[in-house]
Amino acid sequence: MLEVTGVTKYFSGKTAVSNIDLKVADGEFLSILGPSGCGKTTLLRLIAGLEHPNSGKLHLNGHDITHLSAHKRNVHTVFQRYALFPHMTVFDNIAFGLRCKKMDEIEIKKKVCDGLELANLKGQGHRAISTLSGGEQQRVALIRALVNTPSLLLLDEPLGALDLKLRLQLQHELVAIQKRVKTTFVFVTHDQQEALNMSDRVAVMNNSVIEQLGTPNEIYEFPKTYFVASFVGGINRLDGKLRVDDAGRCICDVESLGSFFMEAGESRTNGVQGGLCIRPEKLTIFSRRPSSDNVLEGVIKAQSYLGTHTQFEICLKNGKILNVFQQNTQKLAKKAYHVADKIFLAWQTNQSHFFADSSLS
Amino acid sequence: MTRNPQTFRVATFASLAWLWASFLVIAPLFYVIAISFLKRGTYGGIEPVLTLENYTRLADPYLSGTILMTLGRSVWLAFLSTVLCILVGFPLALFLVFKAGRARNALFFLLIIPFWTNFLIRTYAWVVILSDNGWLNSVLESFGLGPEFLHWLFTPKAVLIGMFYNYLPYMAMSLYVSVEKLDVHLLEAAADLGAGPLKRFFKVTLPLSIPGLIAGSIMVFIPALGEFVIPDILGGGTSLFVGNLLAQEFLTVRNWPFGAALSVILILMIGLCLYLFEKVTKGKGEDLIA
Amino acid sequence: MKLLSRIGVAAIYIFLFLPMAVLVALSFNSAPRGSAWKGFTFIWYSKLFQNDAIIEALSRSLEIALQATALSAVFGLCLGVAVVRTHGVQRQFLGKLATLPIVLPEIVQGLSLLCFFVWLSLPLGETSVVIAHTAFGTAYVATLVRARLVAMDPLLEEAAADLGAKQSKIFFKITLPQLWPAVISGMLMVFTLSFDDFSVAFFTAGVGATTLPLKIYSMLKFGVSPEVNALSALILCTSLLLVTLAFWNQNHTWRKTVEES
Amino acid sequence: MKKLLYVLIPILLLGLALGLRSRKVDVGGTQAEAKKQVLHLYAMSDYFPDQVIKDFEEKNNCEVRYDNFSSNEELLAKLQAGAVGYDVIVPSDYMVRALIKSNLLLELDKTKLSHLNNLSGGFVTAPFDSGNHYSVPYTWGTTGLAYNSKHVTGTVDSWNVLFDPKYKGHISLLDDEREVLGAMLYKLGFSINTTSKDQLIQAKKLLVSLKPSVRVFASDAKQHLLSGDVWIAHMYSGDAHQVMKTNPEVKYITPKEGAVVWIDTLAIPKGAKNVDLAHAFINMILDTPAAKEITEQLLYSSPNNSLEKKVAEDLRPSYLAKMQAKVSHLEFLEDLGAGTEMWDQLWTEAKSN
Repeated sequence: MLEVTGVTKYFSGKTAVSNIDLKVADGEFLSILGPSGCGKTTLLRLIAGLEHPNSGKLHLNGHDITHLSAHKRNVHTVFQRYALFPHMTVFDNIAFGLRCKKMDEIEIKKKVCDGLELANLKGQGHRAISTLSGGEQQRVALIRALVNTPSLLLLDEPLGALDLKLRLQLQHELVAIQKRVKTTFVFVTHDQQEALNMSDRVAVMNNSVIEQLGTPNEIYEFPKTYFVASFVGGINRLDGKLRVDDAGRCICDVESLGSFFMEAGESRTNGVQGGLCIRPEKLTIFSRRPSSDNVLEGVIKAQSYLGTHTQFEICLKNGKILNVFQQNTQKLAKKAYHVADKIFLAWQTNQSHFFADSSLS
Repeated sequence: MTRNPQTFRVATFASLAWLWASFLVIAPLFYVIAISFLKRGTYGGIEPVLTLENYTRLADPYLSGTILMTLGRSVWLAFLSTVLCILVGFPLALFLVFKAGRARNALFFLLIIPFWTNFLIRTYAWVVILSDNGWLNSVLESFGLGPEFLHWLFTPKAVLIGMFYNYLPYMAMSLYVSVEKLDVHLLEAAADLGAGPLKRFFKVTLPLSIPGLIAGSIMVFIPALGEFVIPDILGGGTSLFVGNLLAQEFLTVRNWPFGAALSVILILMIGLCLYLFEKVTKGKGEDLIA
Repeated sequence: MKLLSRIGVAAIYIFLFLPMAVLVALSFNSAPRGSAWKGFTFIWYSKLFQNDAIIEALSRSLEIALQATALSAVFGLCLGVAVVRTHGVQRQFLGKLATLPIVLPEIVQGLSLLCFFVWLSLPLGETSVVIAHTAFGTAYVATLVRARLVAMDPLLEEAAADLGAKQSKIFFKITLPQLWPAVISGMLMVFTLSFDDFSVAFFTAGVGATTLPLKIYSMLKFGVSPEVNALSALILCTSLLLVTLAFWNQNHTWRKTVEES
Repeated sequence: MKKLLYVLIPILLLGLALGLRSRKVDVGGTQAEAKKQVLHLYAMSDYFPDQVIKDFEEKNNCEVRYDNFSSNEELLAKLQAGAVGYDVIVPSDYMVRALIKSNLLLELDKTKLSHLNNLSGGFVTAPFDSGNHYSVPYTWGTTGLAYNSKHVTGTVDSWNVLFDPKYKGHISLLDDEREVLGAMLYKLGFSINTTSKDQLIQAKKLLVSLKPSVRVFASDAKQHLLSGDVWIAHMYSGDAHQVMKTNPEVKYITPKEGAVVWIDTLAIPKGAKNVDLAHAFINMILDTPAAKEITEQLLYSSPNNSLEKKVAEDLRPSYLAKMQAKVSHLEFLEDLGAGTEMWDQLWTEAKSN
């Protein structure tokens, strides 16, 4: 089990990672998701021992590893561009870590062969690194780290350099391998799909802090901050003011659009400025005003038919544009709506979120 | 010609290139090879008589001792200089790339500055430093290192110092360029996989710096093999190297055919070195060049 | 460990600059011979400017270096282009020949050219030195031109041809401007090499071709006058100034681009 | 800024070149009046006082270009290699013979040498060029040993001192095959002009045995003697006198077994561009004022009779006869003809050993 407590790291005055607390359970697949420059790679390097924190502690399986240098930790990394040694063969690359441990050469051979088999590269140990395709390099890098049976495997955007199709395929392979070897994976990425698809839990980082840590569902459906809501998946936002009515229900007053009910969020103070946020697929389009608590009136500005769903841009009365996805559940030969049609949008109260402005930045 | 102006234009360049190559590279070398098979005249000069004498002289048991010794001495000196340059130049290059930080560019420029003063003058400065009553001995004496004189000037030590001094920047720069290209992630990956600092150097940094090491070695070893000014000024002419021997054969003794034979042998030795170096880089470089 | 490596590097730099420090110090030493300090003086500098032999040798060196540089630029440009643009055996041969003068020791070049000049009965003099310097200078310029040409986008020339430019126009308007920086830095290199060359000139120099290095060599052999120290101190200062200027210039533009991005 | 540099540098270089061009003087002297004639002089370094050259330049409205060689053999090599265009060269006696045999010297036009009669009789009839058809003696001297009496004690009068282990590592020998092997031959009691292979091999062996003691082979050991690296130097008399002037502790002797006596001469090589000017130069040096200046500056003995009363005794031409009376074997080096090759070979062997 990895425990990160209060870790802070700054480079020449700039904070890269600020007071991070994180626990990763054994066998877990944890993703660290965030935009570039949020500090996720630094956090990874701190765990790997390639950097050392300015303050805070790191514990691995109960041992303090804060000041242990990289080559003495039982933590291995798959690097962003793989960092395969160009002057060695596939076999030598994979055997590198084992040889550093001065393992018996026969055992090394066995382990490397097992690893190659795991990565669908059976019998290709003699190949030179430069002859490998991107996907193969990625798998070699993974195996090179895995054969050392690390307590923790770190992956620094290992799929970033690959094209989309290969990426999807390798996502599955990676998860499959992880399930087989049962090693703890910490996976850094800026791609939300990847994070949601593969992880047991996701930590969303922004501005050197973890904004939210939870299962993919939690992250998507119950974002704690506006950043998380907007970074993971699309979001529509209406600026307004919070009001709590006599019945204790939360209401957001949006200027010139009306008032809307919403889930009781964290802030329940009257008069707080903030944003009412609804995901595009949670909105439903009606041609006539529905009998719902939350209804908006608008005009279709643009629509694109994408097969599984249709994407709409709806212009509201105050000029604000909302994105709406409608599942194409019915079999229609022509479009259900047209540009410039006047329509109504409705959603269920528990589908919306309110984030106070103070928590925005 | 109008049909293919491209080839016509290249032909113009090529003809000038061949003019240079044939007159200033090929012809002189072939001429030297040719006269190495001729006889010398009484007052120098060449007599057009074909002979192998100049080469058999090298195998002459009476003479070969001295000539071969000179060749051996030159190779040994060039080798020592190269090794010394590597031993000092490599850590220096590593320091410049990984440790120097902001001073990196400035320090690199400082490496080049010695090249801008005259080579002979730089070498002469060592005469002043290494002289019996020179700076080095006064420093050593002030440290209480023996009242008896330590000889530096006109000894093989002085020649080695001069060679090392003169060729170190070449080696350091060549290694610097190579080390600078090294992907830091590879070192991190090695550390991550459990390699300590020494292992990282020998398994990753060193093998990946081999192109620079070879280039640097060529830049040091080959000129050092033919060097004759440094041994002349700092060695005092008491132990001769191939370069001095060549200068002597051509400008004092005027036995051009024999000098030519010697230089043919020198060229062959250099060719052999280049071949070996190329083989080493090829072996290592196959997977470096995608 | 960090301190130790710093001390080591400092020691290397002291080693590299010690001879130069010695020369500068000696150029202000009033003792005419030997290394003992006998008091401060400027006399060697004023004597230097009155020493016709040294000034003469200096101007001879500059003259030879300039001529060799100009010739090397022309031949080097042609050779560089030829090496890249020819094909097959010719390309291979030219490529190998172009590196030969760089790898061969100077002494071998010097003596082979000496023999060759004698064979051609070319009188030894300034011309022979210029030709000899062109022999290696061409190779240096060609190496740089070749690298530049290989790195050049081939589409540029094709685009020009597509727009209807004639071959000669393409070369002078498109290719040459791209190669110009390589030619210039090659010329600077040749100038420095020629100006500093002793070995090749030692063999090929003749009547009235006493270059500065040759002069300095005979002075080294026959007793150095401190004027040489003054001269080297001046050369050192000039080069320090130039290098610092170049360094500052590069750093300055570098900082600017960083700030802009 | 960088672009500016690319433009500036060629302009600067061009300017420099043009500036130098305007300085440059035409070699042939045929084109314009403004262009000065040039006298190309080829001699050992520092062998002509600046003042003498300046006077000559002023008097004849010409420019003297002074190139250096470091041994007679180098002079021969360069002339053979086609260094055509020198007007005056300064070969030593035996080299004059070799140059004449190699057909490299121009016969002197004595009508242009009005001061020729200044030469002392013994120098006119010197065997290497009796009657001065090709050469005019410039200086003369001996080759002996200069030693620093601070370090070298006891009587020094023989080549034996070189073999004294006390002075190991403090000996310099000339970088000249004739002189060094000659010294060895003297030590062995042979003639310095021998072509006997056996004797030469003995001399070579002796030299090889001496080599560990030798610190440096130098054509000019003045600086090494003064710096203290060398205590005993195999040296030309004039150089020794120059050192003695700076450091009175230095003494000079001609060893009793014998020593080389030599005459350096002025000659005009074939292919000289300015034969008239060359004659004028030689004639001026034969004249008393220049000869006096040269002798006093260089401290080499003069062959010029007109200085007989004007310079120190050992610099006078008559001193040669006195020396020859004093030292048993004071010999001139002679051209060895075909024997040269063996000398060359043994010298090469000895030095590369």
